Amino acid sequence: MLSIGIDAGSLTTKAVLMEESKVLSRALVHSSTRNAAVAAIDECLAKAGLKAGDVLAIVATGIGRNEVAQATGHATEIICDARGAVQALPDARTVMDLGAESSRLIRCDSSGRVTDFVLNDKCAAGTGVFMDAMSKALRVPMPDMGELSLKSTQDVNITSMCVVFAESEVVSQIHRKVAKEDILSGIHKSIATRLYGMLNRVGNEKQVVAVGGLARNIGVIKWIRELAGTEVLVPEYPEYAGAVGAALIAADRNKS
Amino acid sequence: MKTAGVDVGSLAGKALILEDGRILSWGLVPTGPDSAETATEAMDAALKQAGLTLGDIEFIVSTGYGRVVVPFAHKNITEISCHAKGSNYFFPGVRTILDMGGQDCKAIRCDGTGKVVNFAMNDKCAAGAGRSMEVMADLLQIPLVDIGPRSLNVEKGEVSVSSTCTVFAKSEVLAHLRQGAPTNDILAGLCAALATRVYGLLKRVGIEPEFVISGGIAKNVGVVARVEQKVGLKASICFEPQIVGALGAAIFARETLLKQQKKPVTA
Amino acid sequence: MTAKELDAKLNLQAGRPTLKSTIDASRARKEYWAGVKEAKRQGKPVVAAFGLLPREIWHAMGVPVLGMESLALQVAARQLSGRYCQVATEMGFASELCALHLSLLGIAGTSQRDAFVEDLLVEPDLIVGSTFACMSESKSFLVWKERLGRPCHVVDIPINASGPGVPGRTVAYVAEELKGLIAFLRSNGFEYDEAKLSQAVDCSRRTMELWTRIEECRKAVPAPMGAVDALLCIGNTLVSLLGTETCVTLFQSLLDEISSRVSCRRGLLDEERLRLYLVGIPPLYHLDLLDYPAKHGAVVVKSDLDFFGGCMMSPDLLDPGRPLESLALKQLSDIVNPCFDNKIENAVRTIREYRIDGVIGLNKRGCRNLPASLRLIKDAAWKGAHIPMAVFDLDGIDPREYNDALVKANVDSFMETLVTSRTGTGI
Amino acid sequence: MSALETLRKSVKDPQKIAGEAKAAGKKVLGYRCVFMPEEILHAAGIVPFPVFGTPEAVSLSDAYFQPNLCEFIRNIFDLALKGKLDYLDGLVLCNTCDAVRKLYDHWKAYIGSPVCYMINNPQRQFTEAGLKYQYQELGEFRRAMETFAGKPVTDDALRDSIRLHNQTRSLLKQVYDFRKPDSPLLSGEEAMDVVMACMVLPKDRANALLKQLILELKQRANPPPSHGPRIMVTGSIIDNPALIRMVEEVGGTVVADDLCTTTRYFWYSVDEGGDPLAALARHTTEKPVCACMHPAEARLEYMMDLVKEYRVEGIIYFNLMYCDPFLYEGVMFKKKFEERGIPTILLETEHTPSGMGQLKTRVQAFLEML
Repeated sequence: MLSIGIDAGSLTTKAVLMEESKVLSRALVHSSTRNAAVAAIDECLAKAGLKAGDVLAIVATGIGRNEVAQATGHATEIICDARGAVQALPDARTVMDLGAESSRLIRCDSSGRVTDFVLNDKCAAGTGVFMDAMSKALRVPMPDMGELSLKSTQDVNITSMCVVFAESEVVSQIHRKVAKEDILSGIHKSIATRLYGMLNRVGNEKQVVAVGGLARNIGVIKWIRELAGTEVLVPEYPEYAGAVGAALIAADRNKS
Repeated sequence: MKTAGVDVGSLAGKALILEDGRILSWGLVPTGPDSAETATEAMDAALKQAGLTLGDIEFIVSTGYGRVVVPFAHKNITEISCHAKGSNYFFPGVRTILDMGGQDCKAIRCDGTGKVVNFAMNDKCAAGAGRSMEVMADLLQIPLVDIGPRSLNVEKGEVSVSSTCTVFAKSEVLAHLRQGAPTNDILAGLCAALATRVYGLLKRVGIEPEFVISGGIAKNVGVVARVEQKVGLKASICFEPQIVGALGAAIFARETLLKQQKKPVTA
Repeated sequence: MTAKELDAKLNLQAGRPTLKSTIDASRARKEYWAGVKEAKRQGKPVVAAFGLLPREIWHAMGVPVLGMESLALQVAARQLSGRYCQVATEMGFASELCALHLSLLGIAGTSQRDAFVEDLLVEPDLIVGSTFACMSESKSFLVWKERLGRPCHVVDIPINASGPGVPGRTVAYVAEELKGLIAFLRSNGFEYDEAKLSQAVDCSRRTMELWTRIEECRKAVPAPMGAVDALLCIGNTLVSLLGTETCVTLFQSLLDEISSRVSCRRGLLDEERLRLYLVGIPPLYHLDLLDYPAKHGAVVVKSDLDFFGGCMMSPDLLDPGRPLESLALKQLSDIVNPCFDNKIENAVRTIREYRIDGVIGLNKRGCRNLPASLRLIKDAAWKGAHIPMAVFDLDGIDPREYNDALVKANVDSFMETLVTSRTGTGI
Repeated sequence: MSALETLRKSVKDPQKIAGEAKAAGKKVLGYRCVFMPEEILHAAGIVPFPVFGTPEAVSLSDAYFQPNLCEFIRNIFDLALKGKLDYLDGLVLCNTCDAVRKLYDHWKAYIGSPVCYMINNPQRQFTEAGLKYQYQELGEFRRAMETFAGKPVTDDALRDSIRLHNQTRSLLKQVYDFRKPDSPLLSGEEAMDVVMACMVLPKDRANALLKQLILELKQRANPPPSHGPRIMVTGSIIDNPALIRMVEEVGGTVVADDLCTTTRYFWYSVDEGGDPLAALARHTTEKPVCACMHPAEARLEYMMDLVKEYRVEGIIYFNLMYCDPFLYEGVMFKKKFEERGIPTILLETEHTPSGMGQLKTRVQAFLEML
């Protein structure tokens, strides 16, 4: 049975094509692309050498899920993230979804069913957008930030959590000739501290798994590990967790 | 007597030279990674313009975000005092000033000599600062200068933007776009939201004529018109609103010098 | 039921009342406020009262009272709070203060009020404030006092740090404070007759009896009464009319109406999949949110705001023979009183008795009382009844930052998790 | 080491002082707020220890409190969760603001120490009914402490304790006199350190140091620099002198401070005659030092007394975010002070100050305005 999960996020749209629990193909396009969802689905199909008619069920998730015309069903990010995370790492009990514009902390059981969750959707502090702004302010590409921050030798405190103010705080650190890696370390620590608070709120139960685009950032993950005193695992394709969960839910629904 | 003021803001560095109370020249450079360097560049630009060297300037006051790191300044004074002073130079009748820069926004009340009697600034969160407009211009892919005029040309009706956080306002704007709202209407909503926040700040200090708007936002007619409407007063805007802080600093420099020389302070 | 039928049903409610008693209660509230206006016209002094003090005293002494919290809630329900909150911040008050109070400060601070507020509000002649039950209540009336320059009296209500067994000294102190209030009212021309106060307390006692029976009915499956009706009917009545025969009559008709629903097994939804309990102030300006979970076959069967300022307690604790002590005890037992033992017990009891499947907690930015206790409720709900609770940020009074789509998406998430945890599979 | 240095040093590590008492076999109770009658604990042989926050960012308590609660209280609860207050045998609180009430609930539910006590003091001061109620509440508290300490608290012991604490209060007042001259002999930052040290030190030790400090100040050769306007700092609790230091760095002369860690602690003394418990009850119900209390007029009068005594030229309110009582009071009192010719500025701060740059600009602009 073939199913597609599509995660229409605020910055990127992700699609996965699955056969039962096996991922056949993945695609990622910018959400600002025209018909991003269609583009992502088409890319997935093309990679697997299939056509639209072969797939019976498509579940859409993410902030733009209701605008995915091809979807046969919808599900919220919370349950998709949990499902996807457990699929990738079966021991996952606490899932941190580190998305572009929001962070979610989810607790789930062994089958990926959600038992509790905490959201941050009032302030962009601690989200991917925050990191993106910092990346621009420091002129360090997003993918390099985490690595570079690990080279820090000195603690710098970044206290502002408002994206705009943090930008100026970072600029003033640059002015004071503070090394970029130290500033980066400070940024990562401040984000991780905030996420750590949310982690405590859902219970910090093992195994903690981080998904979402920001989970690729080793700097953030390192600090969360350090603060929480616990291992934080990251699946191979963290940004696709929601889409994988959606595809699995699509298959479930089709069966029942 | 030649004095100078240097204003190192978050987006631009400004320097201005004053001779016996008359503006001689000014320099305006974008803020670089090093505040001290920015200050030097701005100062050099102003000096070059006037055909002078640093040695010709008798007293220099620094102001703005980077005021404490200006290496050649004799004294630092906050941008709040400097804006009041500078506005008073252009508009002697000014009593209320709205200064809106990249990251913060200030409402200032002053007396007839340009001395601050009350002020208020926006808080921890950047909602209501000029930077949010840049973010939106970027997002909508239109030049910053077009925001104002276009926001006054509403097509279907102003949309409402409820998020105060710049980042979330951005997603709200995207949602409006997806739903087919005309760009102008979104811009109108953004300008209106900004004007409301700014107005709140003005009310905190109390509004009295004459009313001056300075800083980058003074160039946005969409915000200016909406603030004017709420305040019920026409705003005076000087020909180069970005140099008001540096001008104020230069005037303070002059006053300090005169006081040291025990001469009467007259313009 | 198909989605279409569900939608049709939703449209029938969508934040609107479904009970005749609710309409009657709204009318009674309007009459009450019209009565205050009329009293003012006749030259009687009008009291602006803050702090949810015992209404029995007002009724017994014939005091026309503007209940300021009630005013703020009505303004919120008409989506008008935002502009007054804005005025309050222009007056210098921090925007993160309680929106209910900010809106009242804004109303005090501007002469440009909308027609609705103008119509409700009369210029008060006296101000009564109290320290009950939070710092905003304890401080904001002082601004009205400053603005109006009218005589003002403060009633101190201590916290109840002892749970159900309130110490006698604390009850005695509150009774003493209430005596002080009566003395203040007497010195301003109102007459006090203890027999009348006893009558008012007796009305409250009978109201509590009816209320206890109403609550029993509400536990039925399917739920005969949802959060919208409860809020508008029970809340509306208690907040201004507790202690009057009118209140008793309204509660009697409500009991009749919902018990007939229960006897013919009529509910808001024929097929209830989930029963929800709401803690916190729902968006008064968007009450349809309370009916939104119907999309998932869920009903909000119980909400804390039902008894806003009413107080739920056993009628046995009210003794008309000792009216002041009874009222003191009632005030100290009020769920709004910042002591948590009562609230936790109440939450766990509610979850069990109403067969709740999930709790939604709302975190109001400006509130330091309830939101700071949500974790205690969450833990109690889980430990005591194994029921999950989700917490969302939402200001029930100030609509300016309300994001309908986002809030509904959050509700969807929670409903999905409840459904999956129940069915054991995907959805 | 001079007395000033000794005092300032002891406040750097208050936990050490509590730890020493604990090691000496004493019971140590943490407490919050200047309404807590230390005398009762002292007379029972219990060490009263004021709990302060640390500049460390809050992490564990985020799990319990939403961020829209007083950061100071969140900070204290955070320390407790991290086990950093384990040297305490419990906590005593007074009925003041919402955040303190929540700390009580949460401490009881999650910390589980032998003592978690709330003194339900009235919030209307200067009333007969309130005084009577407070007397009863303190009587109950005294009994609870007797049980906890395992020894009676006699009236004589209470009287001795009142005398000892009164001495600290009057010595602190004498120290504060050195801030009255045109060029104060004690800076704001130093003054705060001194009072906080006296709060944590055993009172006999504090009194000895204060006597020595007074002698030192009389002949202080290098007084702190002062040329700017005379400032009074007020508002929510400040438990770290960084803010005061900042005001002084940008040129303000902090000559008075109405704070929980300074003047509010010692301004009013306790009657030494009659029923000692009645004297303590009167003391707490007749010191208008907190924005939580009524009537506001009494508090305004007390603040105006400070303004006059220390010849204050400008007032700075440092209000913690979400500190409702002071956020309301500040707006109302700003108007009152300005009507009386004292410019006042309201600033919102965080317990772990961030964006000090912005705050600095505001303070400096305020000083320029004066």
